[in-house]
Amino acid sequence: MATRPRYVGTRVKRSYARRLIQGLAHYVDDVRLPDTLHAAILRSPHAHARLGAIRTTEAAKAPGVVRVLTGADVTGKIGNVACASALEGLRIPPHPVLAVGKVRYVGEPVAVVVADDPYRAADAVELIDVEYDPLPAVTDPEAAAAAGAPVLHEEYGDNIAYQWNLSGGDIEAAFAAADRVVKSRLVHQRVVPNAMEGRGVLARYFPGEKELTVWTSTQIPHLARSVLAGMLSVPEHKLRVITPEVGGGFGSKLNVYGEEAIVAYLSMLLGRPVKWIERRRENFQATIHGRGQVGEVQMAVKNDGTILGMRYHVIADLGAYHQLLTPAIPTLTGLMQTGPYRIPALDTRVTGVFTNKVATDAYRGAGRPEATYICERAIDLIAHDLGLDPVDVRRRNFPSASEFPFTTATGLQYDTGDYVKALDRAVEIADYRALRAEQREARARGRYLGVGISTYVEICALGPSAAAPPGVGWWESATVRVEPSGKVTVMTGASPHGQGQETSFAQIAADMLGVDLDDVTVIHGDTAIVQYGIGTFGSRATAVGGTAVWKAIEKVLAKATKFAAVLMGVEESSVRFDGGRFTSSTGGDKSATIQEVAGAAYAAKALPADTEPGLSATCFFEPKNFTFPFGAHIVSVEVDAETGAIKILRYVAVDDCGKVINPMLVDGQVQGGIAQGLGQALLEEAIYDEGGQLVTGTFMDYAIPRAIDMPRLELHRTETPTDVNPLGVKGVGEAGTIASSAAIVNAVVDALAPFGVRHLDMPLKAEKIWKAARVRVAAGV
Amino acid sequence: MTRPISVVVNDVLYQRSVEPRVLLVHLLRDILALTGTHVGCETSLCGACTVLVDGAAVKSCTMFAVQAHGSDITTIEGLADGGGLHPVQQGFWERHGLQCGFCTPGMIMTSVALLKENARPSETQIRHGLDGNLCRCTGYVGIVDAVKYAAEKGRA
Amino acid sequence: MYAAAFEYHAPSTVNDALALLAQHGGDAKILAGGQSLIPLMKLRLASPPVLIDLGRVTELVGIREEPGALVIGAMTTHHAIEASPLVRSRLPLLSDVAAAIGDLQVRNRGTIGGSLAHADPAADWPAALLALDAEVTAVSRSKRTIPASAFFRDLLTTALEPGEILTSIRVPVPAAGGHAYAKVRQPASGFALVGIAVQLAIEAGKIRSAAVGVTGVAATPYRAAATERQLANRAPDADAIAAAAEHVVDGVEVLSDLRASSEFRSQLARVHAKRAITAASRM
Amino acid sequence: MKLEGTFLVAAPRDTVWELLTDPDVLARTLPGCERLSVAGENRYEGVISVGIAAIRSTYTGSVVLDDIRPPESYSLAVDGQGTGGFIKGRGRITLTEQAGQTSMAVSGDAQIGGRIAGVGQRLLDGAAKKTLKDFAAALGEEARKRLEREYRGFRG
Repeated sequence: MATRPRYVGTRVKRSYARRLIQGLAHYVDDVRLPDTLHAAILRSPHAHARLGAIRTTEAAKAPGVVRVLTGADVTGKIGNVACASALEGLRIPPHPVLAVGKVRYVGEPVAVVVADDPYRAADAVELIDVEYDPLPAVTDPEAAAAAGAPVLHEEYGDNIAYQWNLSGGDIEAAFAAADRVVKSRLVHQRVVPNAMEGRGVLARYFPGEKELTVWTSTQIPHLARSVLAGMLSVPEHKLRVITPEVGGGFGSKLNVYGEEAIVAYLSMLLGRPVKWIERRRENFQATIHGRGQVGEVQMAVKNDGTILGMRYHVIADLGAYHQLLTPAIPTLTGLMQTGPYRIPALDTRVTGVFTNKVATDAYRGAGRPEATYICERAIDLIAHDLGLDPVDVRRRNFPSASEFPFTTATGLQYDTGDYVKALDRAVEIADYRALRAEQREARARGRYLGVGISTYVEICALGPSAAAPPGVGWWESATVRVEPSGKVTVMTGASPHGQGQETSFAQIAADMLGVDLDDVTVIHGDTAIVQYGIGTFGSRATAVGGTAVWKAIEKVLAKATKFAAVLMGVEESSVRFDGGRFTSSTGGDKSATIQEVAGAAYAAKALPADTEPGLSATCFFEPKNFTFPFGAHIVSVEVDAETGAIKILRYVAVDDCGKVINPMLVDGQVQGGIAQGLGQALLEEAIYDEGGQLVTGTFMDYAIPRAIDMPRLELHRTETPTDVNPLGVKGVGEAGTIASSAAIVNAVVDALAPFGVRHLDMPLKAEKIWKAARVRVAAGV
Repeated sequence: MTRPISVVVNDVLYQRSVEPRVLLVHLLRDILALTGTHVGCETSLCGACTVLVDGAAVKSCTMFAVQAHGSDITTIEGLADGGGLHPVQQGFWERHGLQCGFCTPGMIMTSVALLKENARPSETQIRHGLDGNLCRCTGYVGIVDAVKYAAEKGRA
Repeated sequence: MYAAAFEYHAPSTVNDALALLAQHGGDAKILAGGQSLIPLMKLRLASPPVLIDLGRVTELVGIREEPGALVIGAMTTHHAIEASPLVRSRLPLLSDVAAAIGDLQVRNRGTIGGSLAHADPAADWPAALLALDAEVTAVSRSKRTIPASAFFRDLLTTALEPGEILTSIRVPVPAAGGHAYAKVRQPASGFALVGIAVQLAIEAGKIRSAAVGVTGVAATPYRAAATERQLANRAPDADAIAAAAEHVVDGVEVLSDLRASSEFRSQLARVHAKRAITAASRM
Repeated sequence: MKLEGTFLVAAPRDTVWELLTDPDVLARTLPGCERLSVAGENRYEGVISVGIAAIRSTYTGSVVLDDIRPPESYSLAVDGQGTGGFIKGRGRITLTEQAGQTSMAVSGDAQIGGRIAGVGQRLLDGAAKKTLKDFAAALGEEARKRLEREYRGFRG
């Protein structure tokens, strides 16, 4: 990119968004194949029960029904649901796609009905008669970890799936040297990702070709293909996974679910296309949840607010079985435990426990919102307990910009950063001092304003393959093909589903190749077309996948330069490329456009030495480190002590995600991320009753933010490029979620300070606020 | 047992025979193959299925197809002529009013109805007007801006 | 998402509807706007074998003025009431309550009669209709009127007899004064956690009489009699209002659920009664 | 879900006790009871349709009485399975005399699983309360009828 980029760094609109706006896009349920059968799944109403007889005769006879299958029918035919995590001593219980012997959570699949119409499939499901012998259930993770709890997987004798410790520095010395130890118990409630499109699968088997095609709403088409090939014993090269439009994932589709295998199996068994579209209740009950940690944080501090050490002992609520990355998520919390601070000593202990609930797994942020929340609540508690300003405590413990790359006590190397700058910027924009003054005045008049800060660092651009689970790499791939006409096809192994990489990758390609944006098309999500790739998660698609595009184009240009030299009749070393045109430093006014060169490369009339015809290249980019975006969010709120209502007055975000390819897309990611973090802070909670029923199992009972719940957002950026990739891009998909919960909770707790409130657990529902304020009023505080 | 119905959808008359229990959204999607209208929940709260029935925004998942007999229905596919964009669609395009796009058709249809009732809505009115539509991607920033854009465009 | 099969009838007159109702007895369920019933059917919480759709009974739609009252047809949508200039001028409390129901799409389909007959304890209409001393007209072989105060019997239970159809609601135009509707929405469903409808008759700066209808708080909506008594013939000063509002849940078994304990519901009712009465008194 | 309630039945305690242990009476008074038969000592089996108005689920199951202390109290365990869910409950009914009438205290714990638990939360507690109230009212009505009969019988 010798000249000023035409597209990169600008707010280029998403060309393909048009089809979404016009209702012409195709999600899985919009893909129609003739003769399709529809599957419906019978799910356990019990949280824990032994399975007796399953009588399917009536259902099988019902109108339109083609087949009914139970766990016994598919044992040995469909492999267990995969868990990719491998922690030392990790217990991985068998996870059949349809329950065998026992059911362990409400919503666990027990049987599947296939009928010619979804209404009739739903009718027939009601006719299956299952004998359950209920067992005591355990839903509270602390209770599940205790001796004497009902055991989910009897073979283990208890519910402990694993214990994982991470330490750094001299923790005992740190606590011995402390002036004070600041502690709090912190609960990170379970939340439901709730992508607006639930899961969906359509499978079709081609008996002539012995090929199976699976359309599935996933974030990881290639990994899904590998896993499904194993589960179904279909050769990987005979299995094609297509992800059409995907209506949101947020981690919930970074997985391979039993239903994907069941539907694929049925299509082979029945020789007809089979479709299953998840209903919202199923999404609540049987698609992974996020978070679910109960722990205690302890900070060893000096009286000036300097942090000497940090302990975090946590019980992680894993659910009944592992999904793809279930056990790994809490370890990400551990890795990021020290946040953006210089904390020399650390002791993290994670106990992962089985509970009679659906699995937890990656939900936007995946372990890092927890880490940020713990750290940011702890910082505010330090400020509170020591009578310091929370801004000062943060500044005191930040590493300075000159200390990067900064090595944490957890052993990570933060690439680049300037945390002071981001916080200062936010403080300035929010006019922090004025907010504090306003707060004082308001309090004098009986109004309760609060200011909350969250300074975060996240681990993104997942990542070096050495850090990935066994058998999986974390590189990303791209193939860039300049067609004979000079039009450009980019195939990425990433699998964007709303983030907009079709646009940002096209921006990169158009600038590097000097072509119009409309001359670039980006293809993804079809394993028969696109080279193997990893997928979209962990804020990785642009930083890793975009870099793969960049590097593939470098290769293309190197080859094109050879063709250009031949075409212009000059030495290769004299060829320059700029703005879509090759020139020569020695060739006078000779030039060739990229289109002409592409034509020549395919015509192959005059081949450069040792050069094959054609103009395309593939890159598998393996990053040497993660990236570490950071930022500072400041929120001001007003709390109505009479009703517990919270009003967000201002929301200022300063994020630093390195170089920005498309500011519009980056803003969109931050906005959506903040909304999800706000949801967790104020509204959302997967509540199970004692018997294990999910009682917030629809949008009637589980609130996700509506338009009216969202404040206007004031978004700003600092830009500290990473040196991990040539784009300087760090990643931004999860930043908003990671930062916002803590900022909002800090603000509300701050507002309630006059009532002596020190901490409240999320979600900050009105009743909780009112009670916290009232209790102190009644006590005469 | 099925029942004959006739509906005009996007200016085309359709005569079909449907089971009374078939929801309007399933008529549109599964029988008439207009899949732009989506289903996002089961409790009539997400609004992804919003269409215009005789000009009024309704959740097509909360209406049986038989109830729509004789009605004039507009779905996202019929909002604009030819390949063009309706001003509200234009707003979603210009203001990054969508990410995954799943809620988008419903959002657009509700917004169209909203602006028909109130051509100059305040931001709060827009946000309240979208009470019946859920989005998980955008934080509603681009959506609210898109409706404002369309309102301004409509005024110009 | 998929309702169980049912037999469907779409009569075009009340008489035809009544005949169908008589014919099918307990198997039949009336379908009005469907905004409560259809979700229940989709979840298969309700599976009525026969549906009688009143959507084509045009005589049940519309708002007309009688001396001293408006008469609203049972199949009139919430939105039609919200948008009616006649309602706005005569019964502005109804306009405000209509606007607070559900969301735009629900208001476009949902009907006042359907809502009343369903008798959801958190529905908005009952608060206003109680406060305005409305009367419900029901027909079977004969026609009768039921005062709103006698209409709501229990959770999802009304005074309607099997075989009766609710045809209209007569709402008297109140004396000059002020009105307000205060609602705390349950953040997920949008239903009223607490809804307080206030209609004050104000004369010479004094509250002559007050009517306070409460929804969401108990299994049935009710009039806050103690609060009303305390407000009658009082100047609407802050202390008097606050003192009266304290009694808004007197004698009521306050609901307690996942969303709000009875304690918190009571608190919300008191605070919002105070705020609504204050707002109404300042009009 | 906790079930608590105290109801006054206008009949002497012995009468109420008789009613409460008579399967025919229970079949008539238990709201929604469609069938109840004796299946053993202190064990009944039956079909009950639980719900209010159109919202109903039908369960097949059993009721077992134990810790019976005539005419004061007994415990009961209810177990039922229906389409899409189950109910399971334990409770104790305690009768105390109160000036010739009987105070019936019900205290128990019920678990509802499956469809209703997942989607009917908003109305569940209220529905349980109403069911209990309706049961007490029906029992009172039975008591009234029995007393009336006895009175007439007494008069000869």
